[in-house]
Amino acid sequence: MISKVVRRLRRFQGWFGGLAAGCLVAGLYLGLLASPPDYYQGEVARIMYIHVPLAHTALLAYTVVFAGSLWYLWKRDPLIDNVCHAAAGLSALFTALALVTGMIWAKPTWNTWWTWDARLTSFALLFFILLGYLMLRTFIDHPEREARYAAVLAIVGFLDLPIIHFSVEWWRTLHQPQSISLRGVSISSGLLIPLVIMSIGMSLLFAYMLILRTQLLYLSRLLETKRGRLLSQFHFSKADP
Amino acid sequence: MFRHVVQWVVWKDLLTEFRSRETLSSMLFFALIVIFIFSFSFSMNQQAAQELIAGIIWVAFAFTGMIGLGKSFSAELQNDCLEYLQGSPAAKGAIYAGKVAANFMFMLIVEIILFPLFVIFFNLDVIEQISLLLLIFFLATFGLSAVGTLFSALTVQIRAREVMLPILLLPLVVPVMIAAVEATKGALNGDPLPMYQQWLELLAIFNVVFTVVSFWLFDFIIDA
Amino acid sequence: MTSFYLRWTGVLLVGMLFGGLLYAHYTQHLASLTPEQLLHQMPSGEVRLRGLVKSGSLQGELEQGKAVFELVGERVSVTVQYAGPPPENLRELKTLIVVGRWDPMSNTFYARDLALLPHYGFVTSAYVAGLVPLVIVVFSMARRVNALYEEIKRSTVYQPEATPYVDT
Amino acid sequence: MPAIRVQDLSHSYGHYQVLRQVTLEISQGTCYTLLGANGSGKTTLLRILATLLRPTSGRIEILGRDGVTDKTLIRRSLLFLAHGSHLYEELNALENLQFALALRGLFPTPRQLKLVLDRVGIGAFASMKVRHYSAGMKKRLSFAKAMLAAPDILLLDEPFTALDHSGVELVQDYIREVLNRNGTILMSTHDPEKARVVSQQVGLLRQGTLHPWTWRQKDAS
Repeated sequence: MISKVVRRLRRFQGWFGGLAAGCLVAGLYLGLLASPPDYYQGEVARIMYIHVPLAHTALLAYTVVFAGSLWYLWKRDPLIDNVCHAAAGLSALFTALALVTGMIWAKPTWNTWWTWDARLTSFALLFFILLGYLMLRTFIDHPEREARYAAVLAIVGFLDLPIIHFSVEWWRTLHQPQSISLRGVSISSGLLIPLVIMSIGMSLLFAYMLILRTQLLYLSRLLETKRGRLLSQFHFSKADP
Repeated sequence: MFRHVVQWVVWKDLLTEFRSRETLSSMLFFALIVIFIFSFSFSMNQQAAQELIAGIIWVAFAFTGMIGLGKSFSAELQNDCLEYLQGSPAAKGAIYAGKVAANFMFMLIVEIILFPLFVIFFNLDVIEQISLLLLIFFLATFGLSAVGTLFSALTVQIRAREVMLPILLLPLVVPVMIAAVEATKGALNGDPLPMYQQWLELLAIFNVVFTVVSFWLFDFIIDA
Repeated sequence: MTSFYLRWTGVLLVGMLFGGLLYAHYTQHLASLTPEQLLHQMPSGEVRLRGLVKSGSLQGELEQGKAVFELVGERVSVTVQYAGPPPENLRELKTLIVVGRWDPMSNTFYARDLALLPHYGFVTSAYVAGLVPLVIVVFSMARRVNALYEEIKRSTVYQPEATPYVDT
Repeated sequence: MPAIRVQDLSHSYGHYQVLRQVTLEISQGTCYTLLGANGSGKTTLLRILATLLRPTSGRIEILGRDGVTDKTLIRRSLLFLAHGSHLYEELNALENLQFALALRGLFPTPRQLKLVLDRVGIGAFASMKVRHYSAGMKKRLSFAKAMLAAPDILLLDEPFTALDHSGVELVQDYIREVLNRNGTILMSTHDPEKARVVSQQVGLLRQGTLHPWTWRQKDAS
């Protein structure tokens, strides 16, 4: 009844969860306690260890949506569609968290909550695209069509992202004199190691969440199908003369 | 075969529009109202107009474009004509090309009628730059209609389609809007071309990428 | 479901342990005093003192790492004599933290190091805003998936009708 | 080779299973009638055969071609007259025919168009906008399209509704003509009496499954 792939996912999901938790705890320890404060920004640069991995993971998640959408249009496997749907929801979550932590970081360093920086703006647009994607899925009644349309939207949106980024960057250099220094943190190895570990941990956490959410969507569809069969049986026996 | 289908789709859309005048009249009327609302809400002097006018022009054009795009495929729903388009042996890419051409024409016609009104209402000086402005309009409108036609087909068979078309389309055409506004601003200010040439290049790149992608993806929207 | 809640209690415990560790680290190494607290408490050991560099008070050779300035709190100010690595962030009207000892005899704070304002509020809120929603989402998803497996097991599996519908 | 072959076809709209393991074979030159209550899946079956829907499982073959991979080839030799008339309201009868046939790669002469419109009895309204047509006239115009397209396979969804007595006879005549030139027809109807005159086989869809049927059984019940 439950497909073999999903059963295998369930068997191995614990590994991803455990590894993710281990990496995150190690990364947090290194980032918050063991690493030196940044030379220019001081302690506040430690926000980097949470903000940058969240942003990386949001993009990784959207890449999964893109690849999955291509795969879906090729093979039309409903399970792949569930993976895309799950990854899109998670990508929206990670994008929102990256935006929030970015804003919290911007306030003490640039003394403003928001600036029309190319990266910030393209992330906000990515968030809108993902919200549109999730909204689109709730507005279609036919699951096959829902999957197809969502895949098309995801592909167009993914290909649009670099163009959006460049256009906003050009626009910003035109309109914003460099009053706000966007100079990043000088990356030394002491800062790099916790950052890499946190990024790996966050990606593993995403993998774990993706497995969970795919199962969630798959199982609720399965359950709905089962109930629907019972329902249609009932309906037909009533309708027959 | 491909060329014939494109021609017939364009012919059909233009003839329908010529008989009913539904799309063009609603687009024009809406755009006029937008111009008036803008001039009331900004009560502009000459200098402020210089800064804002390009943005106002493109906001007006984009929103009128949404109306035209929304009508493009909802007209096919009557009598299930969309089903016939899907079931016909014609290449879906040809239907897409025909629809893009028709939408492009509608939007460009509206823009060409509206632009003189902008010139009059906001005292613009455009005589020397007119050919460049036309080129900008041409490129940006093509970008809007290439992606817009795909999304018109995508939203036509879902619930709340009037809302979903702008919600899905506007974030994706941000590059077109930025480039069109900046280039128009440059042209209206009489800047030399190299100062805003990059925006024209951006528009060209966008158009090429998304015409190809939409042409390919249209199959998956219209066909099961 | 019991093992599921046990596991999550474990995760919660580890999280609380880690939070406690961080809090201890903060109070031990990174908490700072204001000039008012310094004058009130008169601590004998090494402390961190936080205040604003008073305008027009900064003197000394910064390249050699020697400087004298006044650090202002809300009401009182403290004279700071700095000797340490050449400071780059030492400017007038900047809020800073100085690390060193208070000498009650000369009414001077002998600083050996400088630190930037830590903004712990921002760091903490960024980590809370980033991690707490993730944990909540993972928890609720895991619980829902488990519930779904239970429900699937319980609900009767549909079988096609054993005898096809026979019309009479 | 059968003209239409359907094997273990199932289809569900989300959790609602409409067709269950339908198996069907229709040989060339015959007419098959589908009976069934409202919502029994007749239209879904027709739409799948017209390559408008992807089956959830199972396979269809039309003139030996796979219904999922060879869609374009199938569409060239198949015409589906659906419940919706597929007509543009702002165009007149001639323009509608020209457009519909152009999409199939056919370009009939004005003379051919005139002849066909006369045959279906709406020649006098040829240059009137379809907006002003009645339902029966639209149905006749659809059959004019079928006559010009001359497909090998014709799928008809409720062909007799909205037609008057002469219209029904016209459709029956046309069906015989298609069968005579070795064409194949699959139609769904609520009106067995009108279909019985022309069709050789009949099936009943019930609970999404197809049950064999004969006209005599129908009489008995």
